[in-house]
Amino acid sequence: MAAINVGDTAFMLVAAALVLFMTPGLALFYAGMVRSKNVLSTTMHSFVSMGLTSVLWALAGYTLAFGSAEGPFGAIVGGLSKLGLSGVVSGVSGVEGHLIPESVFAMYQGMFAIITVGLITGAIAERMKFKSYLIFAGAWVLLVYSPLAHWVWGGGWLGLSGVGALDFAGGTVVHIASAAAALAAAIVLGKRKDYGKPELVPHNLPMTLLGAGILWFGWFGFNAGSELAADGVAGSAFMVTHLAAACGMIGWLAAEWIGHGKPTSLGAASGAVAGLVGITPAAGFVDVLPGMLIGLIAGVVCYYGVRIKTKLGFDDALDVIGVHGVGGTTGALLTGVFASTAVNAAGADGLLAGNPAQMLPQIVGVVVTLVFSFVVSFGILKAIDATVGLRVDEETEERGLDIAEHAEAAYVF
Amino acid sequence: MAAINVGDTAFMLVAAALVLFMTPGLALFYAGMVRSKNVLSTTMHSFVSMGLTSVLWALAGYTLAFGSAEGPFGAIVGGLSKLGLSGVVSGVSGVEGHLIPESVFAMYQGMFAIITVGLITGAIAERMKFKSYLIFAGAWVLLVYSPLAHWVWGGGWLGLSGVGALDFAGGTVVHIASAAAALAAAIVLGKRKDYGKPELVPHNLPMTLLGAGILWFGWFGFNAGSELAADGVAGSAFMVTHLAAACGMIGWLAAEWIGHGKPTSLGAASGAVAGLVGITPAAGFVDVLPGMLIGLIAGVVCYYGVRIKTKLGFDDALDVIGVHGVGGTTGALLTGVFASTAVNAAGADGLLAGNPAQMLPQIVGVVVTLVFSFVVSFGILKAIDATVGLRVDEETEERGLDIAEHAEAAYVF
Amino acid sequence: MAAINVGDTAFMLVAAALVLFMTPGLALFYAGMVRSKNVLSTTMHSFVSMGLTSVLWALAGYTLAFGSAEGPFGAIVGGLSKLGLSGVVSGVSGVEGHLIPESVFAMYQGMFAIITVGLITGAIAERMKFKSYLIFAGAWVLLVYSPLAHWVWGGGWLGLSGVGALDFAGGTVVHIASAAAALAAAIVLGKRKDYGKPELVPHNLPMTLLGAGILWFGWFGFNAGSELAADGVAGSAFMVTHLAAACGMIGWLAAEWIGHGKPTSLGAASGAVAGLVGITPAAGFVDVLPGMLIGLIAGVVCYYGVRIKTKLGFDDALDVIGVHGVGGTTGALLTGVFASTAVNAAGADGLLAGNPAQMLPQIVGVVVTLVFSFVVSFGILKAIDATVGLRVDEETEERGLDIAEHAEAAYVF
Amino acid sequence: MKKIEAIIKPHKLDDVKDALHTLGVAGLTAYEVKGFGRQKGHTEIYRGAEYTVDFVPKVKIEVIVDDDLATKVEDAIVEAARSGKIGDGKVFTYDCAGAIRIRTGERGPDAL
Amino acid sequence: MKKIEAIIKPHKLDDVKDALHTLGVAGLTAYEVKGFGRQKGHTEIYRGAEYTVDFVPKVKIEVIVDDDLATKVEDAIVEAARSGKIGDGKVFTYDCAGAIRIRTGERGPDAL
Amino acid sequence: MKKIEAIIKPHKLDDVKDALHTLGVAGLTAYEVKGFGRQKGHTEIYRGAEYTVDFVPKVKIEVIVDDDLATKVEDAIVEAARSGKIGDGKVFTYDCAGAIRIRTGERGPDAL
Ligand SMILES: Nc1ncnc2c1ncn2[C@@H]1O[C@H](COP(=O)(O)OP(=O)(O)O)[C@@H](O)[C@H]1O
Ligand SMILES: Nc1ncnc2c1ncn2[C@@H]1O[C@H](COP(=O)(O)OP(=O)(O)O)[C@@H](O)[C@H]1O
Ligand SMILES: Nc1ncnc2c1ncn2[C@@H]1O[C@H](COP(=O)(O)OP(=O)(O)O)[C@@H](O)[C@H]1O
Repeated sequence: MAAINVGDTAFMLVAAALVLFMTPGLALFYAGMVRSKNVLSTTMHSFVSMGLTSVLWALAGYTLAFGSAEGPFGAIVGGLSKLGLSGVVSGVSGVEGHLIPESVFAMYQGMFAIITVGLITGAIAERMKFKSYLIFAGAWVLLVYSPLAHWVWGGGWLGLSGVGALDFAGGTVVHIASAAAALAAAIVLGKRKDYGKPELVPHNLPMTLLGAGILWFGWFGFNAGSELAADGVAGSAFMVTHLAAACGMIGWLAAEWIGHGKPTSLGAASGAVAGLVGITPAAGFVDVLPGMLIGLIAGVVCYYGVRIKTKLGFDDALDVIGVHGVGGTTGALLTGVFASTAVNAAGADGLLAGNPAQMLPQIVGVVVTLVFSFVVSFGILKAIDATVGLRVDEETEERGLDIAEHAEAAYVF
Repeated sequence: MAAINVGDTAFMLVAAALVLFMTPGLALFYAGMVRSKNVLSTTMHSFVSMGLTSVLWALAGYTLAFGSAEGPFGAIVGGLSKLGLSGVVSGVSGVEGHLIPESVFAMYQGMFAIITVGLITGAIAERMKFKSYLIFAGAWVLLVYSPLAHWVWGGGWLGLSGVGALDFAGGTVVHIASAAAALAAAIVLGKRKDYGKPELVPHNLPMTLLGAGILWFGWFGFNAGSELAADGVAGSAFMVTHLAAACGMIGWLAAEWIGHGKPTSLGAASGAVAGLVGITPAAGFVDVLPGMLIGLIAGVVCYYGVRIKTKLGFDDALDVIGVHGVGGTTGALLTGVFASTAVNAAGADGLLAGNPAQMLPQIVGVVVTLVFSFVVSFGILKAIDATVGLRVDEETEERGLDIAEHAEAAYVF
Repeated sequence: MAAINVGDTAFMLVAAALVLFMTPGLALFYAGMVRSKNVLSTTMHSFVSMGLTSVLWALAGYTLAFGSAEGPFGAIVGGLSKLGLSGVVSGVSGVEGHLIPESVFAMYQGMFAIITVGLITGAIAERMKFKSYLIFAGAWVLLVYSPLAHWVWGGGWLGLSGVGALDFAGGTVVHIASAAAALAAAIVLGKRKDYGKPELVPHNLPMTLLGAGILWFGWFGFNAGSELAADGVAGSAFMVTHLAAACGMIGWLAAEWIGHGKPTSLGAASGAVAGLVGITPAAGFVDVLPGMLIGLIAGVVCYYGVRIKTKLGFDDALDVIGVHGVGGTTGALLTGVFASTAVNAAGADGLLAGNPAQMLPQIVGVVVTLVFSFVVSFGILKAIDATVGLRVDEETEERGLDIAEHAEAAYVF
Repeated sequence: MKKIEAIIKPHKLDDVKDALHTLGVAGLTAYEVKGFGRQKGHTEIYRGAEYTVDFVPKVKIEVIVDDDLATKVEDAIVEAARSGKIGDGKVFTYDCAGAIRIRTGERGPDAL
Repeated sequence: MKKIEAIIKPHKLDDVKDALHTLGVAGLTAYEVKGFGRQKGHTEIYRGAEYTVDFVPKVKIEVIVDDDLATKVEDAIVEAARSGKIGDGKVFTYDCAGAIRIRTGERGPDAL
Repeated sequence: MKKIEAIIKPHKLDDVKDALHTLGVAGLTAYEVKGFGRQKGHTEIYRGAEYTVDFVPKVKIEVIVDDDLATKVEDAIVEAARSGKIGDGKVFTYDCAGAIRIRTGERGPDAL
């Protein structure tokens, strides 16, 4: 094995663990917002992704995303030489001087796939059949996530070696892709029976807040770790990540205070997540004040973003589109505005650094991701609907999915 | 102080913190499964181990386990020169080039002792006197855990420098040892009054799921950290740990779905833990596909393992034997099957790599650990029962141990 | 950028993340102790500090604390050249050979500011207006925390380059300062309407215990990270931190068992936190046994410390003074007793190492911090009270602050 | 006066409340209960052990009204709570001998 | 019809339910309550402060039956719920003036 | 015997319990309910959506006493639970036809 960098490896091992930890955090974040009869169902959506997505990632996803980009289809999908993570145990990844074991890289990237699937599930809460969800999740990892990751990070046509879209840690691949799938799911599934009724309030906000805290914590692994080294860019990604989360919280709370007269704790948590989503594509490319601005804007814009669903009339139960779609798009575009090679020589300059041309690949990145993920997700969902069926029956929805789908009750106080 | 490796030290500091974090995770995992009147009692079992075990470890456990293996009793127990962690503050541990401060090593190992004691407590839930538990836990750390750790990792007779049993991160020392103690405790304590009644269902499964999430997260410190360096073996241990957890979840869920027609969230959590237990002894020694297989097998086998108690008629309340005993044994044996020096030159080849002889030390490791821990635990428990008494009175059991033993109520909504 | 140390950077990135994670932990720790109608209000106190304090820290706090100590006011407050974290993205911090990116240092220190503000809020629970809290928190960060951090760690007059007070990780700056502010707040706010009534019992102790677990975990980042390098001193700080927490738990439980006949889980958690508080100033300066002794003493002393409020008749709702004030003072003084240059050459010898003179700067550190924080806090609070008002009206207090101030209910089971 | 108690499906509470409000009923009291009856419960599974849970979550509402309003209240509840499926619940009526409004001390129907 | 209310120890609920079921009672309603009576409460300790909690957790069950079944139901509850220790609870009986099954609109004993 | 039910503000429970205890009442049963009445509820906000919650948390207590104690009990509750503000609650009285102490089988007023 070529000489790995011990410090970078130490960092990336921990970063991978942190990103894994985000998924239980997400499970809490989401589960606190549903009714107590659907807590376990919602939790399972994220949890089971830690099982299913991981296995599929090891078997095929990794090689589709990060297999060789050479060859005729190399711009579209990775070569198959790493099926079953073949050879990964003794490989290395990264650039000379910052090599890390490929096992660490493969797992680090796998954690992204896990949580991206988890994010989608905010849209399907309280009404989707578990079996159908499993089929959808599995297909989505292989048909949407893995190719997209290849396009942007795996040497494919959309990223720096192609069209040139900047996406440091997954504004497109993770957030926009999951939101587009969420939109497809909300449309195909239809509204919950009780949509719009007052009983649809969060059942356990402390759970949601704890989830948000874990997400924030883990996001350091997500964004700073995306540098794949413990260097100055990782430090600057860490810094703007934290500050964007803070500004996102402040932005949402301010908008809410003005709009409704009260600042809510769910608003604080949602705003922080919005800020984190917004900064994700920009993390290693922007300086402090632009980073804070991105967070602030994301916080405010997502506050309005969550109302889209009411306008458009689909039931995106836990606001995947309003937060991850709107926030991810905002962040991807603002990356094109604020990116600076003074912060990261390996990146590119953006609009304000005198390179308006960077806006184009950013827009392409957003649109391509949106369309690709939406269309394929829609197709998968329609196919499942026509065969296994997507939605639980009325009685199950009324009684709650925990008991009907999992034969368990969340709480017995 | 000899030159320490900064990167390895960075990693091991964090790994030690992660392993400590597993114990609150375990507390949640267990406490969610008991009735709401015994939540604090169950939580305290794990929590107080962070206090008691740590102190005993510092005073004597560490030197018994990792003190000098020279001298007439060196194969049996460590020398006493490090009583009270004497000299540890300026010592170093590890191999040349990968030295870390001995303080970090001593604490890292201490975190293992803490959680091993915590694991046992799944068997004593809802009926053991707190005072008697403290006496048992203290005695067990010094009389069972510390010698065992010495045998396997401290240069004693059972590990690589002796019989040659492979145990990367504690399949025997941690999981089998705790399960054997749990068996002794379940037998000596007897069944809960309400054993078999429907009211014995988990009171808070989201709590259990969060606990499982924390355990998974911390287990990266446990298994990858057992390499004591941020190198390729740590990376490969990380990889198979994660994938075995994923496969364990899938295995249990599949078995459950087939057996009962429903996949449960407790099954997902239990399967993940089973996979983690199974991979623990094998983590740094096996490649990806064997690692996944070990996880899958552990998940399925433990699903059946938890039924042993019903068959044999003892009340292992939270399934320490079914998960840690069965899973740990499965893992220890499969390590002998799948180990490969291609993955880790410092290990050994197993059955499939052409070395069937490795099965012998593996079996010896399992049997010795089981017998040793069971016999000594049984003796300690009987001695306590005959003096202080082990079990709370009937009224306490009915009213709940939280109020009777700790004068507190878990919830006041 | 000068050559940073990759291993140290890896460690400090993670340490910063760990300290951030302490704040959601603190939110749980506190929120579990209030009544269910004030859970979100209490959680928000800590959460919003992650937003507000972070922003203020970036804009001005960092430069006030860690800006240049040169110039006429350099001993009092940092220079303003780093307003808005100007230049931090490409700066480095630390000593030659252990340089880390300044972005990491600035964020690491910012996490301390966040949690220090959070700590204060234990005293204001269940009765303070949210808006007034925000004003107070903002003013406090800039007028109290930042200067204090400058005095002790930023090259100001109180720390090693001045009077010579030893404070490894914030016994004065964090714990005593927050407790003094808490005292001011408890006095100015007055007692809760229901003070002394039996209904004032914790509503969710498992939440508090989880919070304590997260705090313990994060405290490794707090104390070991304060070395700013992954070296032997970090290792020794880690070791005594862990053991002091353990001994603090044992100390409190023992005192409680003797005093009330029952060891409680809240006592275990409180004792662990007391031990952690006590060891904070001493962490990198003392050997194992003194570290354990400090933890033990802190546990016992704080057990009695929480009764002060009943004696003196102010309503320090969640015992900031009893735990952080008493524990922080105990630790700061015992640092003067036990510090040893054999453990840390960059520190100083204490009383037992033959340098009784070290007691003086320690006492000065405690008294100065107490008086400074109390007086300024008192002034800020009185000013707010006279203008915006500090306290919610009676009906809000009765109905609960969650609904009245945040328009949310914590739980809907 | 009459006391009318109804055991209904939880998600019908708002409809029933609104129906009674329209009828001019000034107040009511509600709480969660567990019902056992014709409507079947469900099976729960925990680590391979199956438990039958016979009780179904219901909401009970209580409203005290003047005698002449009683029948109207009964009918309004029945109408608002009916889904036509098993487990819709019951309405029970009792005599109420006295009522006091704590705030004012008013007694009898005036207290309602 | 008669309404029979029983306040019992929580872990007796299943036994009582089974006893009534055997007796042919078609339905009942149960909920958790806090009881104050001869059975002593307990002391709780939070950071050195002691609180006396007088209330003990109990379960209350309600069953409406035809007049002629009433005594049998009372006896069955008493038998199933008795442990012989303080705090076993009480059974209270009331007249019930009317019953309606929401699903069908049936009235009187037929609604039970 | 009479059954007296009172719906009160939650934080008045201890005062009411003490008042009844002083009066010589041996036991009572309490539970949490949601009240709808003159006292207004509140608005909740979740991600920009506003919900009106009409129900207010209340505690209901039930005490069965001998006829001659009934008026005293009513008065004691009214006095202990009154704050003079809207939402103080109500006291309702009903006839109770029978009582049994489960532990001993005693019947009637002796069972109380
Ligand atoms: N005799 C009874 N006494 C008290 N409660 C009853 C009685 N019968 C039914 N209930 C309550 O009414 C609910 C609905 O009754 P059920 O028999 O399931 O359906 P339906 O009302 O359609 O006949 C039950 O869950 C229970 O709470
Ligand atoms: N007069 C009463 N009115 C209403 N509930 C009562 C009354 N007396 C007792 N109870 C209820 O019965 C329960 C048991 O009563 P208790 O006096 O403790 O024991 P026992 O039933 O053995 O006399 C109490 O906790 C309370 O819930
Ligand atoms: N007619 C009624 N039937 C049953 N419960 C009632 C009735 N009227 C009021 N209540 C209960 O009494 C509580 C207080 O009543 P409310 O009208 O708010 O104030 P007040 O008692 O001051 O008139 C309500 O929340 C409700 O629980």
